Amino acid sequence: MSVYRSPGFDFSNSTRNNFLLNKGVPLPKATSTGTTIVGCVFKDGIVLGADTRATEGPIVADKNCEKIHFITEGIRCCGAGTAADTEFTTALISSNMELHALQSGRKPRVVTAMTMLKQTLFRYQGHIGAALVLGGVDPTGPQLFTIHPHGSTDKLPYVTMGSGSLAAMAVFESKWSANMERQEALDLVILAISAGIFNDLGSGSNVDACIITADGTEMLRNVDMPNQRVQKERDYKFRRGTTAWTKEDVRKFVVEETVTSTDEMDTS
Amino acid sequence: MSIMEYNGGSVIAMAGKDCVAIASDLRLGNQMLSISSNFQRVFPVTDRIYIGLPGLATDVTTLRERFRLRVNMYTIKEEREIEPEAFTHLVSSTLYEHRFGPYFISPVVAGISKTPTGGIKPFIAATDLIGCINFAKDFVVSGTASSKLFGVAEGLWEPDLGPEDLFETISQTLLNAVDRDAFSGWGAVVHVITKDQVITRKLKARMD
Amino acid sequence: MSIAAQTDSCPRQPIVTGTSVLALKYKDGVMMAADNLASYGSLARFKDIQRLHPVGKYTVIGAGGDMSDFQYIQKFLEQLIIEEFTSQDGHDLGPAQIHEYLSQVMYSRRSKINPLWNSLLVGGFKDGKSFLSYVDLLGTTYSATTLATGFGAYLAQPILRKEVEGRENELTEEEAIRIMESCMKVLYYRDARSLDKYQLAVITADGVKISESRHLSTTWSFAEGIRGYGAQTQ
Amino acid sequence: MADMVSIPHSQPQQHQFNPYTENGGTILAIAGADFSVIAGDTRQSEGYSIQTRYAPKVFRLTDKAVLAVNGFAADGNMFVKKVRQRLEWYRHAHAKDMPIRAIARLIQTMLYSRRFFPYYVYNILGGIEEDGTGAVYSFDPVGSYEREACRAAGAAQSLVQPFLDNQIYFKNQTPAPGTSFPGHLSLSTVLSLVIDSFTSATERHIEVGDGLEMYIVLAKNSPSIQSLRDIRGMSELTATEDGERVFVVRRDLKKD
Amino acid sequence: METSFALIGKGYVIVAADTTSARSIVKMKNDEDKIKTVSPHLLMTYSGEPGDTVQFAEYIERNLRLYQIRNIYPLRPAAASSWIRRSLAESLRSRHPYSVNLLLGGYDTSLSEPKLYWIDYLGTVTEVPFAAHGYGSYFVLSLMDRYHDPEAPLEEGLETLKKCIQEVSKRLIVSPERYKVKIVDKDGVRDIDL
Amino acid sequence: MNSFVDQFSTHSPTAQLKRAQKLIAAEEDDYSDAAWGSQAGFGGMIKGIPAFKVPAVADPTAFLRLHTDDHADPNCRIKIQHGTTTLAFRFKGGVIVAVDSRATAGSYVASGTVKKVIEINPYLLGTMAGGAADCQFWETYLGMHCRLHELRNRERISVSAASKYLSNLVYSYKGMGLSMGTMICGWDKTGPAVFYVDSDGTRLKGDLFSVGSGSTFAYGVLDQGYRWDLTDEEAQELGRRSIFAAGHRDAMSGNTCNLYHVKEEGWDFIGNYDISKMYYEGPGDVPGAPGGGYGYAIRTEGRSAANPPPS
Repeated sequence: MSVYRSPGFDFSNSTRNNFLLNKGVPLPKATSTGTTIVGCVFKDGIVLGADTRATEGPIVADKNCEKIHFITEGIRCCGAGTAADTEFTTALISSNMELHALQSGRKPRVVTAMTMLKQTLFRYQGHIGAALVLGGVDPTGPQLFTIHPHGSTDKLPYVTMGSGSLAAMAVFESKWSANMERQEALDLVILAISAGIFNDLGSGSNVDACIITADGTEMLRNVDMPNQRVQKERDYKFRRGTTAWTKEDVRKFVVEETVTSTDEMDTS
Repeated sequence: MSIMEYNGGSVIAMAGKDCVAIASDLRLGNQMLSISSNFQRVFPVTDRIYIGLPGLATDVTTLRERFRLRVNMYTIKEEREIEPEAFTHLVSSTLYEHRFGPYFISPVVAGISKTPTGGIKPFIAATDLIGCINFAKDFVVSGTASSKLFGVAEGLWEPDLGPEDLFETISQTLLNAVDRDAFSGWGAVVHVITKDQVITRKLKARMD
Repeated sequence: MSIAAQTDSCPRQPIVTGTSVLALKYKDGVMMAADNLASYGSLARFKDIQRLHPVGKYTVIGAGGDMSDFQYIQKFLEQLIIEEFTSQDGHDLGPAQIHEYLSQVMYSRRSKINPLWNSLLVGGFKDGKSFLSYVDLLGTTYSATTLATGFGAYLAQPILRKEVEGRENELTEEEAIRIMESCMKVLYYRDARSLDKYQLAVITADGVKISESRHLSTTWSFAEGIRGYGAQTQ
Repeated sequence: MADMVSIPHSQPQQHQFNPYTENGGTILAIAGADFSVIAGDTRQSEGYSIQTRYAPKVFRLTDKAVLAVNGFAADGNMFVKKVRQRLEWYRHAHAKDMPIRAIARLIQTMLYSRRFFPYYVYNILGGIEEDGTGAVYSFDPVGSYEREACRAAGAAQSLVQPFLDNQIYFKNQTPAPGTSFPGHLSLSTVLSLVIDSFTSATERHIEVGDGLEMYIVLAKNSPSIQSLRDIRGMSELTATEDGERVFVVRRDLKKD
Repeated sequence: METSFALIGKGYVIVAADTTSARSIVKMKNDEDKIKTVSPHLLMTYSGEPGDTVQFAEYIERNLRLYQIRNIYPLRPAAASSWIRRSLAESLRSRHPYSVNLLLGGYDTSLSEPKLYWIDYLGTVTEVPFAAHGYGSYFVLSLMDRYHDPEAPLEEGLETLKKCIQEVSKRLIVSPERYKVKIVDKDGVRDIDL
Repeated sequence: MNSFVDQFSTHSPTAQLKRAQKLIAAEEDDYSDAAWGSQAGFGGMIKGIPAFKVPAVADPTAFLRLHTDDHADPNCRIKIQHGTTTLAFRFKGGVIVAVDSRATAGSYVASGTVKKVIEINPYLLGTMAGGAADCQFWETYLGMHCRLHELRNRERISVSAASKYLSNLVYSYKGMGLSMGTMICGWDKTGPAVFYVDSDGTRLKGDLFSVGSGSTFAYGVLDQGYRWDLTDEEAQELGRRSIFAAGHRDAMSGNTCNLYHVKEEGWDFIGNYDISKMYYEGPGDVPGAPGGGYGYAIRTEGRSAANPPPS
């Protein structure tokens, strides 16, 4: 058996899980990114944006996760939906794109990534819960797409996805214009993501953005941080010996030559 | 009742200054009925990496065996010890492979990783049951008491705690969280991992 | 008594419905907006109904949801105002009183499992104070300086909050109109049950004014540049 | 996402009318030796939408009793209204405020009278007992209640309560040799614990945030008044003279 | 209803299982032996889905025997528990999983120590000083928390077992009337008449 | 539709109020009988059985189950507290009543300090299992009736009569969704008495009962140690030890044990014991306690089943 296993999904647990399901136990939920993700076209390229909150039901599982995924140098993809699915699907397409680029010897195109993604997602009939915003600049110019979990796609000059998509779309619909400057477009994306962060409970924390032009890609991690936690009122350090314990086992990696006495812990 | 609550159990990991700690309760239950008060769900992977596997108990054992196999294969093939980051991705891909028939486990990884300059860096991470990784700088939690652990840890955790202080903070967090969870408890164990030793302590926890 | 209230004890579904209502507080009072459409499922059934309704001298209510229930509400509020008038006791009903009354009615109807299928905004201006509050079919109430029902809660509220929060006392009527217009435009772009014909209500110290229907000018020019939904370029 | 926003328009398939909804938020109360702190956040939400950033969940009933309600907002507001009505009647009949012990029992019977159509409301009653001690009573939706020293309820109760167990009751802590934990915490400690509880809950629970309202009820001539002097954003709500005093402190919480 | 108990004592494990074989509302047989001796120092009670139980027990028995034939030495209890668990967990992922709950008692001749493992149909395994399966466990676990002693001589261990049987027959609605009792110690396996 | 006449003929304040009430449908019953505790100070005494508002749906029980029963649907919103171990037994020295103090809502331990013994009056105790509010409310209500019985008949109510009264009361709500399993314990002319009453309408006289999710564990210890001629100390220890056993093994029971002893002259509160403390150290210096922790690991510490051959 190899460390590197054969690719593809393993369905060996499915029979068992169905058996358990039939006993009336519901399947647990995976981490989802409630999420606001957006993309918009400007004069020289594409700006993508995302919030950084990952949720498990009403609980915030990760306050500063990354939702803008690498596809190729000039192509990035924002993911909403089931977090693991967005992570692995984009990683898979990223590596396929690299192979494709090596094979064809050309700069990869955004439509190629889009087609790979939609074919993958369509094959799984929506069971892979990834809602994506794909953007990038290739020899044909700036391209921006959305891909829905079932594999349908959209091509528009400004797009939003996720639970905060309506809030962000409201900003785009009222403020977007054709041929914006780089800074203008970045500000608009930050504004759109902020609308999601402050009006949609599934989105929150910081703003990530990514500007892609023909000259290069600039990843702006945490470009805006409007939700830093304030200083706590109290200090919560405990007195050493606060926790009572019954048994101790110390495993030292360095074998000591001389035995020195260490402070005895309070075992009460 | 969710399948994740069938056997109960919770794990938390916290980062400190040049150290990490990982702790779990010891209950093995059969829904309401408690069966064993010494069910380990935190295991050493290498000297400096520990993994906690809260969830369905049968999968705890199965996954522990699988991870041991895959880590051994890695070590043989690469002729070096696996680093926490790589191990976390190994965990993640193992779980995602079972995307459509998952193991009912959401693991927590804690370890000390080496930086390229030869320094060390505390590392903690958690994944959900299909392998979505959550890299955190402060703490990660998982299991039936996760919402309780989140609340207490968010209150008690402070940056740059030394090993002994980290032990107190993680122990207090775990104990108070599991006391509010019917499916976790029945004893607890804490591992504090530093550069050159691992301190393992069994806590005097509530037994009801 | 309306037939609906007497005979129908099991919950119905909304049939002819209105979509969002928007409202905000500004320097001089309260402004409210709603389009003129009543839909029958996905059919744009009536394109000239009025969803903003004045009650007494100081108040406007705006309704989304079932239009027949809304007309029933108009009717009993009318009754209420007449009774208040006939008693001539030196009091008259302000927006706060009307909102309270409405919320009691809505809550009691939900408690009878026979709700009035609406979400309502109550806005008004009386004794130098503006008032803006919400009530819906469950009896849930809340106030804020900007409110939006239906789809507006998702599409318009973010814009309203951004533009209005913290500036309630500086916004002029012109600015308020501009904000409302941009929100209505967004709604018309994205809410499939909306219309580009809407009315504005302004409630200030001068009383209630409900405008004639206004028309939104919209642009769709960007669509010309789009070809297909994927690889297609021509 | 798509199904969520289509709610206002869902037409023919509308099935059973559900008279309840959940409006998020969290409340908590802590009793001290001669004071009681009752706090709640001010966000009201439904699903993933914030309905308003300011909807109070904590209400002054009398100068010695404050009630916090959480759950379904319409039920909560109606319930508070009815409790206040009863207290008003009591005042007319007896020319004094109802003692908090009696209010607690009153709330039980009022909640239980809706045993078969419950108020979806979690109540916490805080205030000063007739003997001058701080008291907290907590209720389930159908009226079972008990007197406690501290209690959190609502969306983030499972996040906040174990933290309070640790910090208020000193659960699982061993005191330093030869010492013991204080029986009652000071008002300033309690207030900072309340603030930290809410900032922590805001970090990890999506339905908690926007604003924090803390009501403080002080026993007659309580020395704890000293620690209120330099509290930012404090105002007094006391209505009667020479008795218990009620204060409110407002703070901002994160709005995301 | 099916009930099985097991407890360890000074140098031995006592294993007991009811002897009823039921189908629908009928007791088909009341002297069925549901304890299988799977290797010289290893005993296993099985309960659960009729059919699965015996098939699985025999599968285990044959494989452990095969191991011993190949390697001369039998598997020690800890290793056997691990292998049995894996068999169960793997079968659970197959089309027809075995639905069997087990108590595995053995004497580790190398450590001179009795061992007891609680194993359920999901493949959960844990080492315990005493264990029970079936509804009876809800009555006897607390009883054994109270009375069990790991250093008890055999007579005392059997007394504790009798307490358990008596408690179950007192409180369980449809309680088994007879039990098969076996012990395993350094001398191997033997039957006990209560 | 002669609303015009309507308006002008009925503008008297009372008519208006009536109309408003019709519209708003004030829950009249809410402030009539149900307010038996205190008619908001207007001193109304009991007017028969309290009335409850029932939702206007075809099947109110299904409605209630849909919204409150977390056994049927763990996602239901209104969580009513559950889980318990209670026990009571009769012996020559009276009645021992022992309970745990945990309340759970789903997997969340909602409280660890619940008083599950309801002190109906100085001679009667009731225990609480099932819906906490149901037990608290009806047993308090029972207390009022017991007092009325005393006033009417100049003698204390018998345990049998009190339990019968409660049984009849809850039986009248059968099928509506009440959930209680209680033991009414006391001492009357017939001596110590224990009655089990539940919301199905069952009422049993007996010597020894345990109710709740942890009852089986309590029985396991209780049955083995129970005799009629226990001394007071032995009996108290048995009650305590049994609740410990249940609190230890059952996830839904635990925290502390409250122990009561009913004697001829009324009940005595014996004490409150932390179950975790009992595990490690025992109940402390109390009569009847063997000393040392109850916990299996504590009790058998250092003891091993291994029997290595003597070397």
